[in-house]
Amino acid sequence: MIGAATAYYLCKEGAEVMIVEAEDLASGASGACDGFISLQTKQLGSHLDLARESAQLFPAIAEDLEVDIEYNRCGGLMLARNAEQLKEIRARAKKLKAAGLQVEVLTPSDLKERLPDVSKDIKGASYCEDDAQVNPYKLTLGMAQKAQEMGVTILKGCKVENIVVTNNRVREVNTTAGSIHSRRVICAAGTGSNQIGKMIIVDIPIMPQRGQILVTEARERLLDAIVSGAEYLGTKANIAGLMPADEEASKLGLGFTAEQTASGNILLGSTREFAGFDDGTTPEAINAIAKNAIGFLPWIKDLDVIRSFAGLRPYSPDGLPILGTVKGVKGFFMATGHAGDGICLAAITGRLISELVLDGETSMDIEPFSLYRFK
Amino acid sequence: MNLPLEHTALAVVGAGPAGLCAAVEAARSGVPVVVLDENERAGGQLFKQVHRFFGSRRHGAGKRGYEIADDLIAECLRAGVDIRLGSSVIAFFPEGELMVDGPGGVYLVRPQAVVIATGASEKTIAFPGWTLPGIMGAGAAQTLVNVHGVLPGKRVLIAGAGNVGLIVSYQLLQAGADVVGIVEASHGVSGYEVHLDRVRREGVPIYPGHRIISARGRDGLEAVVVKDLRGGRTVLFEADSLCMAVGMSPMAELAAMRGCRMVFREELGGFLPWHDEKMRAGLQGVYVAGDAAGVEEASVAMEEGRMSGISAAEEMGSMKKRQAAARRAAVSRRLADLRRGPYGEARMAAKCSLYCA
Amino acid sequence: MGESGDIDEIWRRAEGGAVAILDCREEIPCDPCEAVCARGAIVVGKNVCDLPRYDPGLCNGCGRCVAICPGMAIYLLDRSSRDGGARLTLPYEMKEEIKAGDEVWALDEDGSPLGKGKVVKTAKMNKRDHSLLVTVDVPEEWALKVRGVRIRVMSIGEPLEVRGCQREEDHLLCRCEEISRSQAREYAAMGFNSLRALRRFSRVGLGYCQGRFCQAMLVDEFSTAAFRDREGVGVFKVRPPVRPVKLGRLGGENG
Amino acid sequence: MDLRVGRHAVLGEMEGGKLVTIYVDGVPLKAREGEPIAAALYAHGIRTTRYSPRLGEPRGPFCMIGRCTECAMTVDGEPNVRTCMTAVRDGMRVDTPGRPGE
Repeated sequence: MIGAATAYYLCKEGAEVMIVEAEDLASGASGACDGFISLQTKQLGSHLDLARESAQLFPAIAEDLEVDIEYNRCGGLMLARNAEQLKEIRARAKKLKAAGLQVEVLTPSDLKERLPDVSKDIKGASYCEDDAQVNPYKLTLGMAQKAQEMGVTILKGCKVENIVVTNNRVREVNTTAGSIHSRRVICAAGTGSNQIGKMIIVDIPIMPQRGQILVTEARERLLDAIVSGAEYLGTKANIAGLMPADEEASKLGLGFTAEQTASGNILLGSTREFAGFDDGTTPEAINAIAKNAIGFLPWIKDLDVIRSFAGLRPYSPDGLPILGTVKGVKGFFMATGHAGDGICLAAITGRLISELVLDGETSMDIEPFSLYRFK
Repeated sequence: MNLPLEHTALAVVGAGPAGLCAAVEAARSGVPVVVLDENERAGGQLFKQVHRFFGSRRHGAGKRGYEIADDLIAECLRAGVDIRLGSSVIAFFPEGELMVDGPGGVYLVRPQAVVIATGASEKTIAFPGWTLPGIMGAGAAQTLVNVHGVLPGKRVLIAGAGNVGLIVSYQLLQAGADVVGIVEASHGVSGYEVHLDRVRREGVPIYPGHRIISARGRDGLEAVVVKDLRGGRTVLFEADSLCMAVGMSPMAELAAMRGCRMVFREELGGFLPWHDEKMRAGLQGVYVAGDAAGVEEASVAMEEGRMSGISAAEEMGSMKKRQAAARRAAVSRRLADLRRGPYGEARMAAKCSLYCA
Repeated sequence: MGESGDIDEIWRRAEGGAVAILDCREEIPCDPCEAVCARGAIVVGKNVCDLPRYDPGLCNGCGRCVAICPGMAIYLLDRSSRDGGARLTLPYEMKEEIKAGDEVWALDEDGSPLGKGKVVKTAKMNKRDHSLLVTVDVPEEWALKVRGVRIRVMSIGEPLEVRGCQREEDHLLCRCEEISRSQAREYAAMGFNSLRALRRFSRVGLGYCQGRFCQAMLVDEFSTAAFRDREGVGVFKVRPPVRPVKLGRLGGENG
Repeated sequence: MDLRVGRHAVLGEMEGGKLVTIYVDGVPLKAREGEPIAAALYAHGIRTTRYSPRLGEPRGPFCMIGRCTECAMTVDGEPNVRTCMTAVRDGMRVDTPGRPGE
């Protein structure tokens, strides 16, 4: 996704671009995620700024691409299960509002209008009008296709084996399909970024974080907004007051998300686990996600689950993206580490990286996402 | 996790001929065996077979399919096998647990070994109108007629002149339907001549070298348009049912999920889990047998089931090496016999290509 | 009928009473006739695919082979009656009931009615089901032609000839998601290198049935469209559950 | 139309189960208790179990073993019930999803 978005923006500026893809479009994290464009779950500050900028780009992208990316500015709900969570959500809503986001706090009776048949245990929610959803595969495909139309070559099933650096500058990329001469290389390899970094002797601290999701049968419209539980934010942003109550859920990094896609299926998430490169689904997570979802939306128990899947998200030590250059190697750029925000942040990442590559500077400050923040 | 977890020695998935035979072999050598099957009846496809089976006496030849199933079930029960019906195995995780959707809810089983004997699923072909009600798989028609006592239609056209197409044609005739023809895209009849003889002597015309062009009807099938691939003549059959008997493919999703290597063998129905002569699927404690390991016949499925049961029992230490080797040799001989002759050779070669690969 | 016995000898022996006629012509794995014959008149031997060797000289016309033959390829001929006709005993397992005294159609191997015969007796083939052995009197000249007896003869008519050339029309491939062949081909033409990728973008096989129903067909379609061998095209990634299951049950609810 | 086999040549009498009434799109229909809904409908010549959501095409049972999901109907208000796997009960209400004019 990030690669396709970056290529899309680069060639809009007339750059000559080649995408080297080890497998196929969206075969990594973007091929195994939901389509949340969620603003209210972002960390306040530069993370939220990035997400807001990105969210604003989507309507134009939807317009520009030939593929229907199923973009829907449906709004997002975050549900609180207890008074403590509600307090936290309320406090956050205040801050998000101050930052310019359209957020309101809903009482249980307000909530019933936006989310009928929600569990009686839900104490309240925050609603963000700016939250939206998109089809991540279609978005990737649409951007890649548009880029191809503008002259981008995509080498699929082609693995990068080495990056040749001479005189502190990237010169060449050796791949399984031969060598590519280029003075600029962007690493948008997601969970493979660490491996790519090694080729130029830079430690890009990305590890795979597994997220599991259940898919239900298709039904008529049952959810009008993207929905998450407060623990989702808790496990995502490490907020003490919003962590899952029990040990098992904590271990899985369990947080409730629900989204009904354009095809009518409901995607139920999710987990945050560190299991190396194992992208399998597990009985523990399937059970936990199902149990958890019923706690929020009791009626959902009668839906058939037809599938589950797991994606490996590129996770950096603080869960935020790594954007920018590396010291000592000219022409090497990083656009990685988006964890679960790859889809949401794809647009802005693509635009900023294209600015950085072509102009050497960016229209937004990306210093907070520098590789060197970890040291 | 609030799902119950249960431990067992051997879990067999599928209570068809392969699964039941695997269970019998293992149970007789003292291995505790659980058989899991999603249907409400054991026997797999056997219980909808009302015709007498070919094969040797060992495989119940001369008996009707459902009788063979009854015999195998009785053998299993005598050997102490725990057969659980209405129990779909919905997952086989790489760590080795099976997830079962059973009558009492979803639970996990962690066996030392698993035999995947999940059978095959019907293939289909697509053409304009193939989605019309009245068009169904031949196996579906068989279920409808022989299990539920309902005809799929009064005038039935059959697509495919393999054994399934011929047998289903006969069974429909038996139950009182008219079979207006059997169309077959290839230039010959691939089913046994005896099956062919039986439908021919009922006056069913066979149309080799004919391809279905389209199906017509408003709210359900009314007619099927068929083209003679040699003569170019196009004809229309009035029919209210079209049964597709265009082959089966192994149903080995659980093996794939567990991580078994899937290989393609046209002669055996398509993608199947790689396995060796002992029916080991390349991963510790994972065995495959029957149509799930390549589509053949019920008698072959039984022998492969026995083979997998012997191998599992041996590897769990319940059967001595020498005894296992002797029993395997006997099964191998019988399998070789079953794969002889004009119909078996291609399957034999395809199986050998797995064993040697 | 080389191995199935000398037909002239069978014909002669039938004058003295019932004798079996084997119409078994194909090497398939099958041998129950051998086991059931108490007189050793039928021998298949070690190789189960071999044709049975039949010695009519040993046959006593008990008819057990007629009742057991899965191919319904054995019947009895009896020419001992004084009026010169042939008395045949054939297996019968059709819906319409037959009883002694009925007039029935005698059909040849192509299902063409030779004419009517008269049922002399019926006997249950075995205790386990409702199939019958039907003994019927027919004219002698049909003795070796009759392959079945029926109450009802199918009348299906000829298919109608359709004029005009049939244009190749588009049609659905994926029934759940209602994706047509041409749509799937459009996606295939985008150059995806696996069935998994094709599914992700086109949604073929992503519906309620999860491709369990259409996968084999999609593999064929995609390998043709993309000029790739099937193993290269691959299969869908299999994820739990392989059958739809209620979310509540996955969450641990019973019932 | 009656497509019941009744007495089968090999199996004998096939009509087991108590005679009960189900309501298909509101119309009462006799069925045998315990048989799959799809079979009961077929016995009366009702082949269409749903209309496809996008194209509105009629669809009927195809696999009869719960895989193809073409026989999914609304049963007692619950959508997407695979009728080839669901046994008939007296008084059951079965509705055809997507029926034109609804």
